[in-house]
Amino acid sequence: MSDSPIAVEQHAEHGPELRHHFETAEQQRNAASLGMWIFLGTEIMFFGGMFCAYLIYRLNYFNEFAAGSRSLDVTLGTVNTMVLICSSLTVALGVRAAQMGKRTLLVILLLLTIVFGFAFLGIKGIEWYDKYKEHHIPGASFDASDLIRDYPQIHIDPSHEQLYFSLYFAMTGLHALHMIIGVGIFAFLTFHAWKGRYTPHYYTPIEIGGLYWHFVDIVWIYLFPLLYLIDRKPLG
Amino acid sequence: MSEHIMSSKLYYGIWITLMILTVVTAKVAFIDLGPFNTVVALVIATCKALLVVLFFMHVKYASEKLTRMVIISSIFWLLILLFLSLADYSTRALGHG
Amino acid sequence: MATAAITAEREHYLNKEYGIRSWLLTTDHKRIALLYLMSITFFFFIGGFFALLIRLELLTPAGDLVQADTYNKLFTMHGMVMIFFFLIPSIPAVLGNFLVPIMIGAKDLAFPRINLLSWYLYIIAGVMMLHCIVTGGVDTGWTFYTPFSTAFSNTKVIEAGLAIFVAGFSSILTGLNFVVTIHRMRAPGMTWSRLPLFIWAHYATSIIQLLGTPVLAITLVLVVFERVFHLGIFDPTRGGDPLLFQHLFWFYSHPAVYIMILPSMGVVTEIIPCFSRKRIFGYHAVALSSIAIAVFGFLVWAHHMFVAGISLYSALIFSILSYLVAIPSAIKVFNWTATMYKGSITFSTPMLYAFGFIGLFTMGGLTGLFLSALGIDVHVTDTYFVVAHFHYIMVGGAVMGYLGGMHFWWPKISGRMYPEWLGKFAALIVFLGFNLTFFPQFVLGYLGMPRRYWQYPPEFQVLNVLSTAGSTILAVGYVLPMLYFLWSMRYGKIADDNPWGAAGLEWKTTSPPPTFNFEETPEVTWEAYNYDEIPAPVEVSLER
Amino acid sequence: MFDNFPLWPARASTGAGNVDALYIFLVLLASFMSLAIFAMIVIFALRYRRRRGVEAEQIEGSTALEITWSVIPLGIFMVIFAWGAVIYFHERTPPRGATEVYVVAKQWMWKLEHEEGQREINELHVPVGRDVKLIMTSQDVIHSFYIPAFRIKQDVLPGRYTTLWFRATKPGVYHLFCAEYCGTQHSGMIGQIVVLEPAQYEAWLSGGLATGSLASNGQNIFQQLGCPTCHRSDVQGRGPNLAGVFGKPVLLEDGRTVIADENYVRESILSPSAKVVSGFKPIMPVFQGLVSEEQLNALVAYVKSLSPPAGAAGAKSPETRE
Repeated sequence: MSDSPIAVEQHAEHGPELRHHFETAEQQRNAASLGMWIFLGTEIMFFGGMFCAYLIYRLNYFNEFAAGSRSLDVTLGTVNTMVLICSSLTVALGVRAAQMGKRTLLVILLLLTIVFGFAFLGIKGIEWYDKYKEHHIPGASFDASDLIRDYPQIHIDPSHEQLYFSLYFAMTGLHALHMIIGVGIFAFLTFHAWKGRYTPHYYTPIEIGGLYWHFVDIVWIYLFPLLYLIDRKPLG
Repeated sequence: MSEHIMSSKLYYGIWITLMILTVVTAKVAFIDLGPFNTVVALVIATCKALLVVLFFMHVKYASEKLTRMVIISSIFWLLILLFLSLADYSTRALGHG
Repeated sequence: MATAAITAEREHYLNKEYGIRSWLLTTDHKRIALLYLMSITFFFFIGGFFALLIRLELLTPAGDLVQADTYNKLFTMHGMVMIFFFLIPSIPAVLGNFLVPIMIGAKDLAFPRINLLSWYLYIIAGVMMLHCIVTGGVDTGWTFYTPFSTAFSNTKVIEAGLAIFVAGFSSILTGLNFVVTIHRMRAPGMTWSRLPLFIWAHYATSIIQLLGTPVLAITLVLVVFERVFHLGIFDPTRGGDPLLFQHLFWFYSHPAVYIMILPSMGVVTEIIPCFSRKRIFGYHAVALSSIAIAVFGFLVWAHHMFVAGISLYSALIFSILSYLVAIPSAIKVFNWTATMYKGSITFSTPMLYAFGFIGLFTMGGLTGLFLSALGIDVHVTDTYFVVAHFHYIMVGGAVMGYLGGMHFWWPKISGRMYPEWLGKFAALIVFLGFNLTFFPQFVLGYLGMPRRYWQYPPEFQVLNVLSTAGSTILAVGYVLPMLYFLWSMRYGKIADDNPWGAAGLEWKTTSPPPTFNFEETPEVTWEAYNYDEIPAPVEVSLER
Repeated sequence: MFDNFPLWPARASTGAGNVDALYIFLVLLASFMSLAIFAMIVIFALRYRRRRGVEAEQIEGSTALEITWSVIPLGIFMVIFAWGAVIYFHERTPPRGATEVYVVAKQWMWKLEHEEGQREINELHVPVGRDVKLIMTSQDVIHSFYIPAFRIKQDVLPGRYTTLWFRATKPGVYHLFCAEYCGTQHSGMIGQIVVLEPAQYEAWLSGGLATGSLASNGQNIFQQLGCPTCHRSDVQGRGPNLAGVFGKPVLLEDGRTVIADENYVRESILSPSAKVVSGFKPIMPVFQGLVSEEQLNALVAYVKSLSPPAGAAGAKSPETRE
C-alpha cells in the first residue's frame, strides 16, 4: 500500500459528483469500489453460514440430499444458470457502455439485465411451485413418500429429507431476495442512466451496482451444482 | 479500480465460455465418476466464478492488491468456519461421546 | 441540547447549524457520534435497570421479587440490550465515529450518508427491541439456543431476532465505513506506522464486525425461518443438529467479545502515553497484537461448547487455540505497563480509568485461562464463574475504557472540561462497586451456582448479597458521570484545544472541531506519540 | 461455621481432586500475575510521578522483551492446556464395567433409571467407590447435568445420547443442578445426588419397587414390538443377530465402519436406514415417534446386555440377574 492515498494538490476538474470530504474524484471512486468489495466480503460470510450447514448435513445425510437433488428439475436449473450468466454479460457490457459514454446502449443493457433478472425469478417461481405441488415444502404438509417410492435403491429418512429441502428453500430463497434487491438497484440505475447522470468521468454507481449483480451470479454458480447436481449418476 | 476499457470481444468470449461450462457441468453430473463428480462440479464452478471475478468484475485489471486481499481474506474466513466446524463433526464418530 | 451550551464566538460543528433537522439529517460524523452517544446512553440505562432488578431478585434465595418467567426475560433482555445496543456500538460508534476521521486527518468518514443510515438502522433496531420488551419480552437468553428458541419459547423470539439482525446491519456498515476510511482517507504523510493505535484497534474491530456479524445475521434468519416457515435446520426432531446453531452463533459471538474490548484497548493505548508523557512502548507489537486478536479470535469459538456435546478431539483443538488468543492480550498489558516505566506520570481521571482497565482486564483475562483449561471449564462453565469472567472483560474492561475515553476526549467533543475531582471520585466508585459486584461471583461460580437461576440454594446467599450491594454502588458510579457531563456542557470550564498536552491530530484542531475538522488538510511529518516534542500543559504540572 | 457461607465446594468424587489441584494452581498463578501487574503499576505510578524539571525518558520498545513476554506465557499456557486436557480426557472416558444409569431430562425434571430397574425423579442414589456412567438424553430442549461436588457437567441433548461418569468417594447428599438454561423453571430443575455406603446402597436397592431390570424391561419391549422376528438370537435372520454386537465395530453397507455404541443403537432403532449393516436390506420400519425415551433406553440396555463385557466387573447377563 502506498504511504498516503491523497494527492497533495487538488485536481482541477471538480464535478458536482465529488462530495465535499474527498480530495479527488479518483479517491472517491476508489473508496466506493473498496466499500462494495468489502460489503461483498460480508455477503460471502452471510451465505457462508448456510454453506456450512449444507456441508455438514450433506456429509451426514448424503442419501437424502442426493434424492432431494434428483427431484429438482435440472433443465430449469441449467436454463436459469444461463439466464444469470447472460445478465452478467449485459451488466459487464453496460459498464463498458458507461465507460464509453454511450447512454442509449447503457439504458438498453440495464433494461435487459432487469429482464433477465425477472426471467430468473420467474423460472425460480415455477420450480418452487412444483415443489409445493409435490409437498416438498418443509413443515406440517411435508411428504417425502414419493421420493422413497421413486428411489427404492437408496434409503431415505423423511426427517433428513426435510432438512435438504429446508436448506434448499433457505438458500434459494435468500438468493432470490438478493436478486430482487438487485433488480431494484438496477431499476434505480436505469432511471438515472436515462436521465443522463452517468458520464465516462462518473459512472461509479453503475460499476459498484454491477459488482453486486456479479456477486449474486457467482453465488448461484455455486448453488446450482450444490443443490441440483449432488448425485445425478445412473442408479445401480 | 480500472480505467481500463475491455474490448467487447473479450466479454463475449468469457460469456461463451461460461455458457459452455454450464452445459458441461450439467452433463458431467450424469456420468458416473465415483467421488469425483463433486470434485468436477466444484472445480467447474470455481473456474466460472474466477472468470466472472477476473473479467466481468475487472479484478484482473485492478491496479492494486487491496481488492484481491478483501476477496482472499473473506474466502479464508469462510474456510475457517467450514473447517473448524468440520473438525467437530468429522471426529464425533470416533467415540468418547 | 448541546447547542444551547456553547457560546458562539467561533464557528464549529456544534454551532454551525441549529434545529432538530440539522441533527437528524446531518452527515457530519461528529454529530452522528453525538446522536449515537445519546441513544446508547439511553439503552445503557435500560440494560442497567434490568441488571439492578436481577440483582435485587437474587438478594434472597427464594424467587420472591418477580416471577420466574419475568426473571428469565430480565436476564435475556439485559444481555441483548447491553451487548447489541450498548457494548458493540459503544466505543466504535461514539468515540470511533468522532475520532477516526480526525485522527487520520480526514474531513469525514468515507461514506457520511451510510454513517447516518447506520444510526437510523440502529434506531430502528432499538425501537423494535423496545417494542419487543414492552409487548412481552423474550426469554431465550441472549444466546437464542435452539431448540428452546425455535420450538419451545412462546415469547417474542422473532421480533428480538429481527431487531438484532437490523442492529447487526448497522454494525456492519459502521465497520465498513471505518475500513474504507482508514484505507482511503488518510492525510498526506499519515503512514500505517504513524497511525494512532486507537485507529489500529478500530481497524481490527471493523474486520471482526465485517466478517463475523453476517454469520450471526444468517443464523438469526434461520432461527426466524424455523419459527415462521417450520424449516428444521436446528431442530433435532426433524434431523437437525442444535449444536450447529451453537457453532454458527459462537462463530460471531466469541469474536464479538473482541468487538467490545479492542476499541477499549485502543482508548487505553492513547491515555497511558499521554499521562506518562511517553512514547508507547513497542508500537508495532501493540498494533500487530490488535490484528492478531482479530484473526485468532475467530479460531476459538467452540470453547463455549466444551460440555455441549462436541467431539473430544475438537475440544482439544479449540482449547489449545484459545491459549493462542491470550498471547496478544498479554503483550498489550505488558506494553502498557512498560510505557509507564521512567515516565512522568499524572493521575487525571482518564488515567485512573486506564489503571482500572488494566487491573480488571488482567483479572478478566487471567480467569479466561481457567475457562480455556478443559478440565476446569467443565466445572465452571454455565456458572457464575463465567458470568464474573465476562463482566470483568466487558464491564471492567470495555466500559472502563469507554468511560476513560469519554473523559479524555470530552473537552474535544464538548469544548468544556468536566469537574476533575468529581471525575476522580466517580472513577473510584466505579472501581470499588465493580469489584464488590463481580468478585464474589467468581467464588459463587466455583461453588457451583449455575447462571440464569431465578432461585438458588440458601448457602449461596451471603455472596449474592455482597454482589447486590456492590451493584448499587456501581449504579451510582455510572449515574455520576452522566450528570456532571451534562452539567459541564453549560457550566464547565472552557477547554483549550489541547488540555492534556496530548499527541495526535485530534488535539491539533480546535475544541470543538470545525465541521470539516481542519482548516486545511494537515500534512503529517511526525511519528505517533511524539511526546518528547510536545510540552506538558502548564496547568497539569502545577497540580502536583 | 461455613455451613451457610461456604467458600469451597464439597469434594466427593475421584475426579474432583484433580480439578481442584489445577484450579488451585491457576488461582496461585493468576494471583501472582495480577499482583505483579498491580505492583508494577503502583510502583511506576509513584516512582515516576511527575516532578518539576524531570522529563520522561523516551523508550522505543524492545523486540527482545516482546519476544520474552510472548514466549514465556505461551510456555506456561501450554502446560495449563496439557494439564486441563488430561483431566478432560479422563472425565470424558468412562471406565469399562461402570454401573449404568439412564437419564431422561425434560422440562423441568430429571428422570433416572438404574440398570436394576429402580426409577427415581430428581434424585440419584449411588454407592461410594463404584464407577457410575450416566447415559443421558432429553425429551425436549437442551439441559445440562451438573454435580458441583463431583466437578462434572455435561449438556443433555434431545435426539442423541451424551454420557458422563464419576466415582463417588464420600457419602453425603450433593446438589444436582440443570446448568443449561431450559425455560421457566430452569432454576427449579434441581435435585440431589445421594451417595451411600455400599451396604446402605444395597439396602436401598432392594427396598425399591423395581419391576425387573432395565435390560429385562427392554427385552419385553423387544418382544412386544416384534423385533425378534427378524433379529433372531440363534441365527442371522432378516436383520442382524444382535448378540455380541454392542461395542464392536460394524461394517456398513456403504463401506464405512462405525462402533456400535449407545448412539448407534439409538439411531438404528429410530432411523434404521441411516446406517445399514453390510449384507442386510433396509427393510426395518422407522420407530421415530413410536417409542418413548424410556422405552428406547430399555431397548439400548437390552441390546447392550447381549454383549457382556468379557471378564469385567459388570459382567452379568439378564438371565443371571433375574
